[in-house]
Parts: sequence; C-alpha cells; structure tokens
Amino acid sequence: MNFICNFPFFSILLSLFSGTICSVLPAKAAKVVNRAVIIAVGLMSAVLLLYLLSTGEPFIYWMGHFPAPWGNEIRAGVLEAGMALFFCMIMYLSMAGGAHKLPGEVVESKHNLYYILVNLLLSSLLALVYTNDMFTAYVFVEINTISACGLIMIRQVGRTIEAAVRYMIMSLLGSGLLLFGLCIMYDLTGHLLMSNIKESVGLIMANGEYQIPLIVSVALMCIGLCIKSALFPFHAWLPDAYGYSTVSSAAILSSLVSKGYIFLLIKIIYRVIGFDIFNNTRIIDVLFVFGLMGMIFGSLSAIKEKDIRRMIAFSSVAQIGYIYMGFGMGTQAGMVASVFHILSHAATKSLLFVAAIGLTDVSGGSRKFIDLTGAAYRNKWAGVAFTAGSLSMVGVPLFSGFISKLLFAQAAVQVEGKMLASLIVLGISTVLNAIYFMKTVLRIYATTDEAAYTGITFRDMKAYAVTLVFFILLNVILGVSSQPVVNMIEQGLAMFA
Amino acid sequence: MFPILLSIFFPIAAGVFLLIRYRTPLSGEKRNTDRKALLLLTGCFLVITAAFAVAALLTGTGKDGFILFNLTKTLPVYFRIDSVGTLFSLLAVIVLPFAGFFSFEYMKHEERESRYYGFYLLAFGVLNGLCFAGNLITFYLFFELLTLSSMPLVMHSGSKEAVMAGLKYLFYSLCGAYAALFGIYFLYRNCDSLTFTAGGALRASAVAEHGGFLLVTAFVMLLGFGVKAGMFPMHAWLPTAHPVAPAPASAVLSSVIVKAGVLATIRVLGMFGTNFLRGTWVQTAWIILTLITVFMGSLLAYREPVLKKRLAYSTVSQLSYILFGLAVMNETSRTGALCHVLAHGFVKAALFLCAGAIIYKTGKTRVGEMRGIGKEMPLTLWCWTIASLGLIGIPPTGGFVSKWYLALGSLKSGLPVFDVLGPVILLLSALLTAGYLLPLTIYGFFPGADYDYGSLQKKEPCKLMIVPILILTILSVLIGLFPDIIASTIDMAITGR
Amino acid sequence: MIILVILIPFITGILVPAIPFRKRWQKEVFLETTVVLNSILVWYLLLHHSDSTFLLAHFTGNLNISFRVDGMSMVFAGLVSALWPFATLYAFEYMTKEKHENVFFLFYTLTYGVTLGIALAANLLTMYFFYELLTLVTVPLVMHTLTREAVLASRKYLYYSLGGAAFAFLGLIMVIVYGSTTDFIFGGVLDPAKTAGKTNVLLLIYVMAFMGFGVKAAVCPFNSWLPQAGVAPTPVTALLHAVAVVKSGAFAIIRLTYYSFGTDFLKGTWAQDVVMAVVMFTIVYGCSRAVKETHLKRRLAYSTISNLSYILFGAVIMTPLGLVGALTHLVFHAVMKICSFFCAGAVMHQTDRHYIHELNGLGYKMPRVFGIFTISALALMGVPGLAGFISKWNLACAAVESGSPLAWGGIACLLVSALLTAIYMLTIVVRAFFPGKDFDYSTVLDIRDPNWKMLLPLFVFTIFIILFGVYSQPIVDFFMSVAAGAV
Amino acid sequence: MGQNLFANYGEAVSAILFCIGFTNLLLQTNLIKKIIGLNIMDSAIYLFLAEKGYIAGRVAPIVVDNVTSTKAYINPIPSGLVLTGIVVSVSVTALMLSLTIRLYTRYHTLDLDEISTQLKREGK
Repeated sequence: MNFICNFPFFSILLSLFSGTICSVLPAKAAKVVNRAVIIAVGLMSAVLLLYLLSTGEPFIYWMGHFPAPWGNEIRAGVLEAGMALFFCMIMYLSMAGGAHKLPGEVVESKHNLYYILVNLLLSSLLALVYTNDMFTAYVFVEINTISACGLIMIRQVGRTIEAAVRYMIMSLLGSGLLLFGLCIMYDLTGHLLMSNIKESVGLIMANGEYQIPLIVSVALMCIGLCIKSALFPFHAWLPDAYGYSTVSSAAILSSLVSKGYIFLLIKIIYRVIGFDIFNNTRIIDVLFVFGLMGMIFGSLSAIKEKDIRRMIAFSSVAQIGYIYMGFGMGTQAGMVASVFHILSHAATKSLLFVAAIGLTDVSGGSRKFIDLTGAAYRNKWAGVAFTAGSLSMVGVPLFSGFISKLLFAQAAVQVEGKMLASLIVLGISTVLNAIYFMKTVLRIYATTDEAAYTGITFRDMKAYAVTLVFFILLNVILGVSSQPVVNMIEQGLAMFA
Repeated sequence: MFPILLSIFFPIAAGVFLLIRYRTPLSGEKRNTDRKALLLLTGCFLVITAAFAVAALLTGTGKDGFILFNLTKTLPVYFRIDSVGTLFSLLAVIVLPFAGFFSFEYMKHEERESRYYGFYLLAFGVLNGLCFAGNLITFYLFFELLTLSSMPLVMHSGSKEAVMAGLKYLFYSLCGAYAALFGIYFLYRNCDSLTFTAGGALRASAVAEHGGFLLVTAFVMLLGFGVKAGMFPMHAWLPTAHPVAPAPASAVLSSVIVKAGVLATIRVLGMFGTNFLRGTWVQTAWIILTLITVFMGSLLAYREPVLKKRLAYSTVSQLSYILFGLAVMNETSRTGALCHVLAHGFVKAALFLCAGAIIYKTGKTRVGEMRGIGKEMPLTLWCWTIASLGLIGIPPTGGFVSKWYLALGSLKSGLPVFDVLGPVILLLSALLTAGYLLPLTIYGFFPGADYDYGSLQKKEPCKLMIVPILILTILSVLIGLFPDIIASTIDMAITGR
Repeated sequence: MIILVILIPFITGILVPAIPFRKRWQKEVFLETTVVLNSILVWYLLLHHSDSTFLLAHFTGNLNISFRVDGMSMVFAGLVSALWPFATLYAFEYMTKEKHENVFFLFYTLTYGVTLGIALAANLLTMYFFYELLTLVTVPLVMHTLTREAVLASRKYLYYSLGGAAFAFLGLIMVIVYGSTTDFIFGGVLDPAKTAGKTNVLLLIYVMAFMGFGVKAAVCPFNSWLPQAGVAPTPVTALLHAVAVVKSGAFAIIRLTYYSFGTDFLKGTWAQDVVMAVVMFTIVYGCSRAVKETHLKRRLAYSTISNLSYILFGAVIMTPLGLVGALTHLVFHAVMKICSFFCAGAVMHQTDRHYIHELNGLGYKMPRVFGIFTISALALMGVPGLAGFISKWNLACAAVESGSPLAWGGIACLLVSALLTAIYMLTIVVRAFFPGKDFDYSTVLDIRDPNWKMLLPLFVFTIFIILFGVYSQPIVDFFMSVAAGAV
Repeated sequence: MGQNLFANYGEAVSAILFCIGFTNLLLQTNLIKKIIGLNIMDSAIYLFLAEKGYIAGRVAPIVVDNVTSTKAYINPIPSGLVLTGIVVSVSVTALMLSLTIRLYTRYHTLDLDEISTQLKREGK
C-alpha cells in the first residue's frame, strides 16, 4: 500500500492531536499551530487528490488492519479528497479573514480554546468526509456539533448562548433521529460498514422483505441530517447562530459545517442505500418540495431582514434549498449540480460573511442597513468583495454561482415531472436573490456623510484584503474554469458506486 | 415636371426662408422690423407660386406623371396632374393669393406676422403637392403636412383658446389621417400599386378573398378622411378652430383646406372603385352620415350667434353636400359635388373675408351686434349678400347649379329611400341656410326704426381687403353664369383624364 | 480583431480615472479619439467581416464565449458604434455640471464595450453573459447623482434586469438542452428529434424568456424601471435608455426568436399570440402613460417603452418582413429617440427646467434645439418623409402580409399609438412656440442655445432622420438580406 | 402486525420512549426538561441496541471454558455501540447543562422563550 494512502488517517489524527496540544499552548502559538495544521491537511489532501486522479481508483484504509466486516475503515476517493482540500482552503481563508476581529470578539484568555474548537471541527469534518463506517460517522457528527456549538458561544453574549442552545437542541434532535435510523439499519442488515450495508440493502430490496423498516430508517437518517443542515422548515436556529457568532465562526459554520452533513447525506445515499434505490423512494420528492420551499421562503425572510449578517444567514437557507432540490431531482446531473453548489456556496457565503464584517466595522459596528450607507467607500476592498459575492449569489456569469445555476437548470430539464417547477422556482429565487443582495450592494455604494466615519486603507488591513482577494479568485476560478471541477465531481460520484 | 415641382417646393422654401429670416430675434440680436419688405416678399412669393401652379396646369407636362424619388423601392413619390387635381388646384390658386392679400391688412396689428406668412406659404406649397399627387402615398404625405402647416395658422393669435383649438384641429386631423393610413396599409397589400387609376385598383383575387374586410377598410378610410371634411361624428374641430383663427386663415381653411378631405375621399373612391362600393352597407352608412351632417350643420349654424362660428357650422353642412354627392356614386351627383367644391370654395372664402372685414373694422363678433352694419360698410355687406345667395342656391349663382345636379343625381340613383330623402334634406338645409345667412343682410341694411343713425361712421375697409372680397364674390356668381365651362372640366374629370 | 473592439473601450474606461489628466480638454480628446477610433474599427470589421468564429474562452461542456459577425450583429454594432462618438461628445458638455466625472466616463466607456459584446456575440451564452454585464456596468451610471431618487431608481433597475435575466436564463437552458448548438443560426437551432412531445413546455419557456429579455426592452408589466431610470444624466438616458440598453433587450429577443428557437417552431402557436398581445398592449400603454406624464424625460421614456414594443411587434410577427420592420425601427427609432433625448438634455442643461409646463416660450430662445426637437417629434409620429414613417410602414406592411387578425389589430395599435405620440410630442412643441398671449418673456431672457458640442450631434442626427426618411432603400435592402438569412 | 409488535415488545417500547424523549426535547420550554428529554431519547436508543444485541439463552461474549463457538455468545458490537453512545450523550448533556447554567446566571430563568423575549428587549 502506498504511503499516500495513510494521508486521510494522518490528517484526521493530526487535527485531533493538534487540538489537544492547543489547550496547553498560549494563544499566539495555538494560532500558528492551527494555521499550520490546516495548511498541512490541505497539502495532504491535495497530494491525495492528485494521487487518486492518477490511479483513478478509490482505496479503502483499514484502521488497525482488521478486514471488513469487523474493522473500522476509511475510504478515500476523488470526491472525498477534493472536499477535504476545499474545506481546508475555505477554513484557512475564513480564519484569516476573521483573525483581526478575534480580539474584540473573544475574551483574551479563551483564544486558545477557540483554536482547539476549530481544530476539533476540522478533524470531525475530515472524519465525516473520509469515514466508511456509519457509527463512526455518528460519533463525529456529535463531535462536530459540540465543536460548532462551542464556536458559536465562544463569543460570550446573551444572543450567542441562546443561539448555541437552540442550535444544540436542533442538532440533538437531528442526531437522535440519525442514530435511531442508523440502529434500525444496523438491525436490518447487521453491518455498520457502508459497503457491507449496501450489499444487504440490495438483498433486502430484491427479496421484498423488511422494505418498510428500511425506508423508515432511511427517512429517519435523512430527516436527521436535514435538520442538522438547516433545510427549510428546520432553519429556525440558523440566523441567530450565524448572525451573532464571531466572523470566522459564521463563515465556517455556514460554509462548512452544514456542508459536512450534506456530504454525509450524499455518502449515505450513494454508499449505503444505493442511488437507484434511494431514487425509487418517495423521499426524494419530499426533499425536492422542501428544497423548493426553502429557496423561496429563505429568500423572502432575507428580504425582510434589516441586519446584514442575518440577511446573509437567511440566504444560506435558500442556498441549502438549492442543494436539496438537486437531490430531489434524482438524477446524476442533479447530484453533480448539488455537489458543485456545495463548493460554490461555501466559497461565496464565507466571502460574504468576511466581507460583511469589513463593512460593519467601518460603520460604527452597526449591522443595520441604514448605517451601512456608503460603507463601500470607507472600506473599498470589503465593498468590492461583497459585490463580487453578491453577484455570484445572484448568478451572474463569470462567478461560481452562475455555473451552479446553469448545472441545476440543465439537470432540471432532464427530469420530466419536476422540470417546470424547478425552473420557475429557480427563476423566482434568482429574482429574490437579486432583490436583497443588490439592495445591499446599492446601499453600501450610496453616498453618505463621509466625515462621520473614518475610512480604512489597504495598509490597515493587509491580511484581510489579501484574504478577500483569494476568496474572490476562488469564486472566479470556480466560475470560469468549472469544467475540471465538474469532471472531478462526476468522477468522484462514479467512484462512490 | 419643373412647374409642378416649383409650385410645390418654391413656396415651401420661401416659407422656410421667411420663418428663418424674420424669426423672433434672440436676446442680443437686433430686431428685424421691416414690415414692408416682408409683405412685399410674401406678395411676390404668393404670385410666383400661383404662376407656377397655373403654368403646371396649362403646360400639361404633368399629365404623364413622374417619380420624384423612391422612399423605398415600392413607395415612389409620384406626381401627376389629372382633372380632379386640376379642379382643386384651380380653387387653391385663386383663393390663396387673394386671402393672402387680404391678410396684409388684416394682420397688421398681430405679432409675429412672419410666422403667419411663412406657414401660409408652406400650406400653399403643400396644397399644390396634394392636388398634384399621383399616388396614395404621396397624397398621404402632403395630407399630413397640410395638417401640420395649417395648425400654426389656427393657433396664430397665441391665446389659450387658439392654442387649444389648434391642438384639437391637429388631433382630430391626425386621428383621421391615421385611420386612413390603416386603410392604406391594406390597400398596399391588395392593389398592384398605389397609383391613382380610374375605376379602382383592387386586385380581383383580393376582392374575392377578403372583400368583407376590404369594405371595412374602405369605410374606415372614408371616415378617416371625412374628419378633415368635417363629417359627423368628427366635425367638432371645425367650429372650435374657425372662430379663433385669423379671418383669412379661416377663409383658406374653410374654403380650401377642408376640401383636402373631399379630394381624399375622391381618391379613396378611385382606389376602391365605385363598382366595388355601390350598393354595399358602406354606401348606405356613408349617405346616412352625410345627410345627418348636412341637416345638423345647418341647424347648429342657425342657432349660433357668433358670426364666424356660424360660418364654420355652415361649412360643416356644405361639405357634406359634396360628400353626399360623392356617396350617391353616379355621374350626375358627382358633377354636382365637384361643382359645389368650386362654388362653396369661392363663396365661403368670400363670406369669411367679409366677416373678417367686419370684425377687423368694428370688433363685433356676434350677429346680434351687427345691426346697421350695411350702412357703415355697404360694399362688404353687398358682397356678403350676393355670396349668401350663392350658398343658399338661388339662380344664377354657382350654388344653384351644383345643388341642381346633386338633387338630380340623387333622384336618378335609384337608391332605396335616399333617392328622395336626400333632396328633401338638401332643400330643408337650404332653407336653414337662408335662415342663418340672410339675417345679417336684413339687420345690416334695415336696422329698424330705433337705430341711431347719428353714430354712423364710414367703415368701409381699405382696398387691400375689399378687392379680394369683390373678386371672390364675382367669381362665385360667374361660375353660376357659365356653368358649361365648369361642367365640361368636370365631365373630363369623371371620364378619367 | 473582434475582441479588440470590445477590449479597447474597457481599457480606455479604466484608464480614464487612472491617468492624471492635467486639463479637462486632454481627457476629452483622449476619450473622443479612442471612441472614434474604436467606432472606425468596428465599421471596418463589419465591412470586411469573415464568417469565422472567434473563440475566446471555453466554459463547461459545449458552452463557450465566442464572437462572430453576422447580419444582426452588423445592424446593432453598426448602430451603436455610429451613435457612441456623438453621444460622448455631447456628454463632455453635459457633464460639466455634474460631479464624479471620471467614474461616469469609466462606466460610460465600459458600456460601449459591453454593448458591442452583445452585438458581436456568436452564441446565446456569450450574449447572456454580456447582457448581465451590461446591467452591472450601467447601474453606476443610473446611480450617478447618488440622490435618494437615483438610488431607488437604480435599485429598481437592478431588480428588474437581473430578475428578467433569470427568466431569460431559462430560455438559454432550453436551447442548450434541446438545441443542436447554442450558436446563432438563422432559422433556429432546436433539434426536432429532441423537442418532440415537449412543444408546450418549450413554448412556455419561450414566453418566459421573452418576458425576461423583455424587461430590458420594457415590455409591460416590466416597464416601470425605465421612466425612473431617467434620473441618470441625460447622455445616459439618451444613449442607454433609448438605445444601447433597451435595444439590447429587443436585440436579444430577436436573437432568441429568429436565431435560437426559430420562427418555424414558434409561428402560429399560442406563444406567438401571447407575446404579440403583450406587445400590442405595451404599445398603447406606453403612449398613454406618456401623455399623462408631466416630466420631460420621463415622458420620453414612456415613449421609448411604446416604441420598443413596435420593434418587438415586428419581431413577433415572425416573418422575414416582420424582421425587416423590426430592424428598421430598431435603427431609426434609435436615431429619432436619441435626438429627442439630447434636445431634452440640452434644455435641462441650459435652463434647469425639467417639467413640461416649464417649457413655455422656450422655442424662441432656443430655436435650434426646439426646431430639431420638432423634427424628431414629427419623425416619431410617423410623418411621411421622415424616418419614422418608413419603419412604421414596414412594420404595418409586415403585419398585413402575415394575414393574422391579431397582427391586424396590431396595426390599429400602431396607429392609436401614433396619434398619442402626436399628442404627447406636439403639445411640447406647441408649448415652446405658443406660450400664450400673456406670457412673460422676461422669465426666459437669458436662455440660449447650447454650444457646438451639444448641437453637432443634434444636427447630425437630424440629417439622418431626414435622410432615412427620404432615401432608405439601401439600408432597407440590407435589412431584407439580413431577414432572409443571407448575411 | 400486532403479533410482531408483541414479539418485539422491547423495540416497540424503545420506539415509544424515543418519541417521548424527542417531543420533550423539541417542545418543552424549560431547559432542564429539555435535557431530560434528550436523555430519555438517547436511552431509548441504547435500549433498542441492547434489545437487538441480546439473544436469549446466550452469555456475554467473554471466553470462559474455552468455548469459542460463536453460537454461545451474544453479539458484542451493539454493547460496544451502547457504550460509545453513552459517552457521547454524557458529553453532550454536560455541554447542554453548562450552557443552561450560563443562561440561568444571565437571565435568571430556565424558560427558553422567556430568555428569547428578554433578548429581544435587549435589542441586540
């Protein structure tokens, strides 16, 4: 076995371990360790990705060298490696973008705790991405929840604690359902490894026995993950959680945490249940409908919002709706579009959160639209970045959002019964997106009495500006040369089977 | 060819020249107040134009027609002199210069005289163009231009009523023109060319295919052009426009310009061909409308106290005599109609000029105030009386001849109901005509016993005013004395060339 | 070469704020020269075009950004490049009274490039791309004054345009999926084998895409952004909201109808009836609103709404003749409307008067401007001998020719609209020249015609109005060959 | 159906318990009661697992008397899962309780809705 095959395991372990280390390090050092770990993991994932692309075969890594069905396994394919790499990039950029705000948001003594949580989050995300074992997945889902909760409440204000509690409650409901579904699945198949379960599921479907319990279990898992990833009716916790936590937390939470769950769901669909079997259930129709509703209602809530951070948070609800709509189409193309949208939304939403903080900073810390008037003149970089992010969200060509919209629409056309509904909702949702994002963009470029605030120049925020530039670049790259990425996603999905 | 072009474009150029040369000075410019030069120029231009027009008629160069240029490949601007055109042109050539000379005195106290004369010349040129137009497009072109160039004449005084009346005139005329244009579009499709041809230009196949729709088209066109000729229900602009316009402008408007509507109607009949329309609902409807107008116009005139407005209503009524003659669609009635064009043209011009002279000298506008006017301005009132007799139709004036033919034609036509009803209404209307025209004569010459002769003043207008009136009055009698010449011209008109 | 004409304005635009011009005239000369050069380049390109496609970038799948010169592009690119230098010249003078000149000229020049991009796009995706871009680069222009009004207007403009593009996007998807290619090919690219049984869905999407692109062409009920956008400086309103932007909408619809979906597929279907009814309604609606409007520029904007639907009316007749009518009006209306807008702008610049009732008696103080305004008004009404008559004639003849009773109703709409046009345009003229007897001329004492920078474009446009009116044969012939798919 | 339910009464009971816990966690406004609901829910799942893992008549999977036949022992994995699950739920419970304490010290109430209204009043 090639040495590179150890990388997934290494990266999980490294981030877990560094988390432990950070607890005894001073804040500065913890920060360095954190950054280094993210970069290291990112590099490893990149190497792994190249390796996988060259071999074209996924591999399975036996934890402790017990063979299936007894041992615990890690599995790496193109999609996993790509996701890991992408998560690292976004995480690094989000951390870098929010770094200058940290002292103001978190008590000095808790800085190293913050980095522990981030490291923990990274490790759980990686585990979610790589694991081939359902129960391991469950455990890391919980770890993920705990660390995310910590990230929310690390900023000690009433709102964040309340948000953390709400987030916690919803997450626990979700993970409870997931666990229950998982147990039923275990009961039915007798396995915990994904590949083994899939075989048994195939047999069950072929035999015709125990189909209803199987569907129930699948449904429970799906609902559990939907709750955790804030699909439309379960999104109540989201605006507060994203809206009041620290910048980096908000960026990471919105772009990574929920995406981790969604990725797990994809894995369950492909690796556990089987794509075709899943598509034959009614579940996809339910997902489809809720996805569409999420697209509309999320945007409507965002339009009503008067607080820029909460507005962006509500926009996430809409965007997650897009992803579930892709699932709901029940075709390969729809899935590809969804996966692409995971990437594009992650890149865009974290950009928006980071840019928004730059704007609110120069507006006396207020997040109300009315105070943001003319903010883009005071912080030009943030203004441009926010505009770019908004355009991407609206789906203007050149930015990643356009490609995902294009993929969604193309996928929709191929589905007979759902074509019109999805196309029309896609159109309406774009209009709604345009309304609230462009409202903000125009607001920050509208004139104001500039004497009231002091502007910020490039020299004051080099790191921040560079981060923004990278974010924008990421967006544009996804938007312009999307073909390799799409190819990779297709290849990765093919490897799942 | 050249006399035609000159008769059209020379006055237009001259008009534009006057407008620019004698325009209202800008701030800082010296005001050009040389009134004599302006009058002299205008006079010369009028005479020259008339000369060109007469030359065009006499030399007969235009008989074969020529294309000036093509708007597009299928839309030539085409001129040709035919006998109907000759007739109308004759009227214009006689009335316009005399009314122009009359204005020299009448306009003495008005502001911006140059504008009046400029547009007057423009209208002259356009009228010539209208008479010499050889196809429907060229005709339409000049028809529109006529409206536009005569509108400033109506508005000239610049008072609020005048402006509103001018706009009313404009919008009514345009409304009619556009209705006609609607028909032209369809004629263009269903004819081989838009050139005027005797006996109809419709393709036989088109008639067979959608004859019903073509009838609608014909009716719309007749109504549309009827607006200019003051046909009910679109007559309302006439009584509004005439009282506010300067008297010579009213004279021209009433005697010549409204005849453009008649000419247009003749052209439309020519395009469709009387055979196509005879006996259809279009004819019936048209006759009903004309008869209503004839009677209603007279009645309204009878009840109208303001002199010029009374004359305007009279015009409404008299023009529908002509239209009635055309609507009956046989040769006799047509002769009558064409005769009445000339008769009414001269008479109405004379009447308006008389009215103008009275107003100019005394400032009185209501008939009731003009008691004893015959003692002050005997020559004017004599002319009025003679012209009135012409309009009523007392032999040997022109009016008698035309009405005779009209009645005869109607009786010969064999139309159900209308063959008798028509002449009856014409007679009734003639009675009313006497009723509204002669009171001025009666009260003017016989003011009654209680009239204060002491305050009498000599108010006979100057030669510049009285001579045109005299000439026009004499002409109106002459055409009655020598109807043969007219009739032969008209016969020529009916037979074609 | 093709990419050059799009890039030059971009570079020029970016250079304007970047170069520290010492004097204003230097900037003017720089801008005018590049714009003129670019226009010359465009015309050279159009006259010496080859059929080759220039591929700029590859998107996903078979989608790419590429450019090509065909008949339609020649019409639109030729029009835009002919008008831009004059508009720029006019803008120099107009902008002396406004702030943030550099930003203005940056986006103004960028827009030139983007509009050319729309004109020269070789496929639907490229056009869509530049179409979106056009919205973005013109928003700053609308917002220019940064007043509350301007911000609201630009917000509305953005919502409408982006929203419209979202639905136009659906059309793009349909063409990608059901077409054999996304390139513009006269007669459409839909693959009959793929579309079998899906006709109604495709038609529905066509209607949506039509309305989507129609937003820019201000089709009712998506027209309200246009009059509001009139808060922008007049060169913008004139060039963009009478020509470049709104015509892009019309252009896009023509592309969609004739070059992507194909008239064979659409003609005689309910979709055609629906869009035609909408367009007919807009024709009358725009005019009626114009009559009611008392603000000069807004009135002209409503007039634009109506006139744009003339173009669309021609387009949705879906015969070659209809396309000829549409193209004629596309070009002629551009000249007429830009002329009348420039007149309005000149009045506003010289007198600061914005409402029609304030124009009393100005005709004698600004005879040149109002004379030209009168001519453009007459042309818009469709008086024979001026440009408007020819285009309306072509439209109406196409409608008659098509034989559909709905189209015949459309002729009636055209004529009603012509009458309304007369009402709203000529009342202005009458006000200017007939202010009423008791008018106090001392209130307009110091007003005079603007200087040559403003007048020159006006005169040139007037000459074109008359020229097109009396001698339009070559250009109409050219449109004929475009409409026959020959160029 | 009814028979199956009766035969698998353990599972049925655990499902009912799960629902009780779930609704408590979702609908209770009192934070402590929510946490109790959470624990009921988790315990129900452990009960389910234990019920599944136990085979009547067998013994714990610890090798005594060198009996290596798998027939003699129950499946050890569910038990392992239960243990893991308990660890997870304990840590989660701990976190929730700590959050509850923080909220209580700030707002002197355990009612989540009450806390929300107070937060709104704060306006931040």
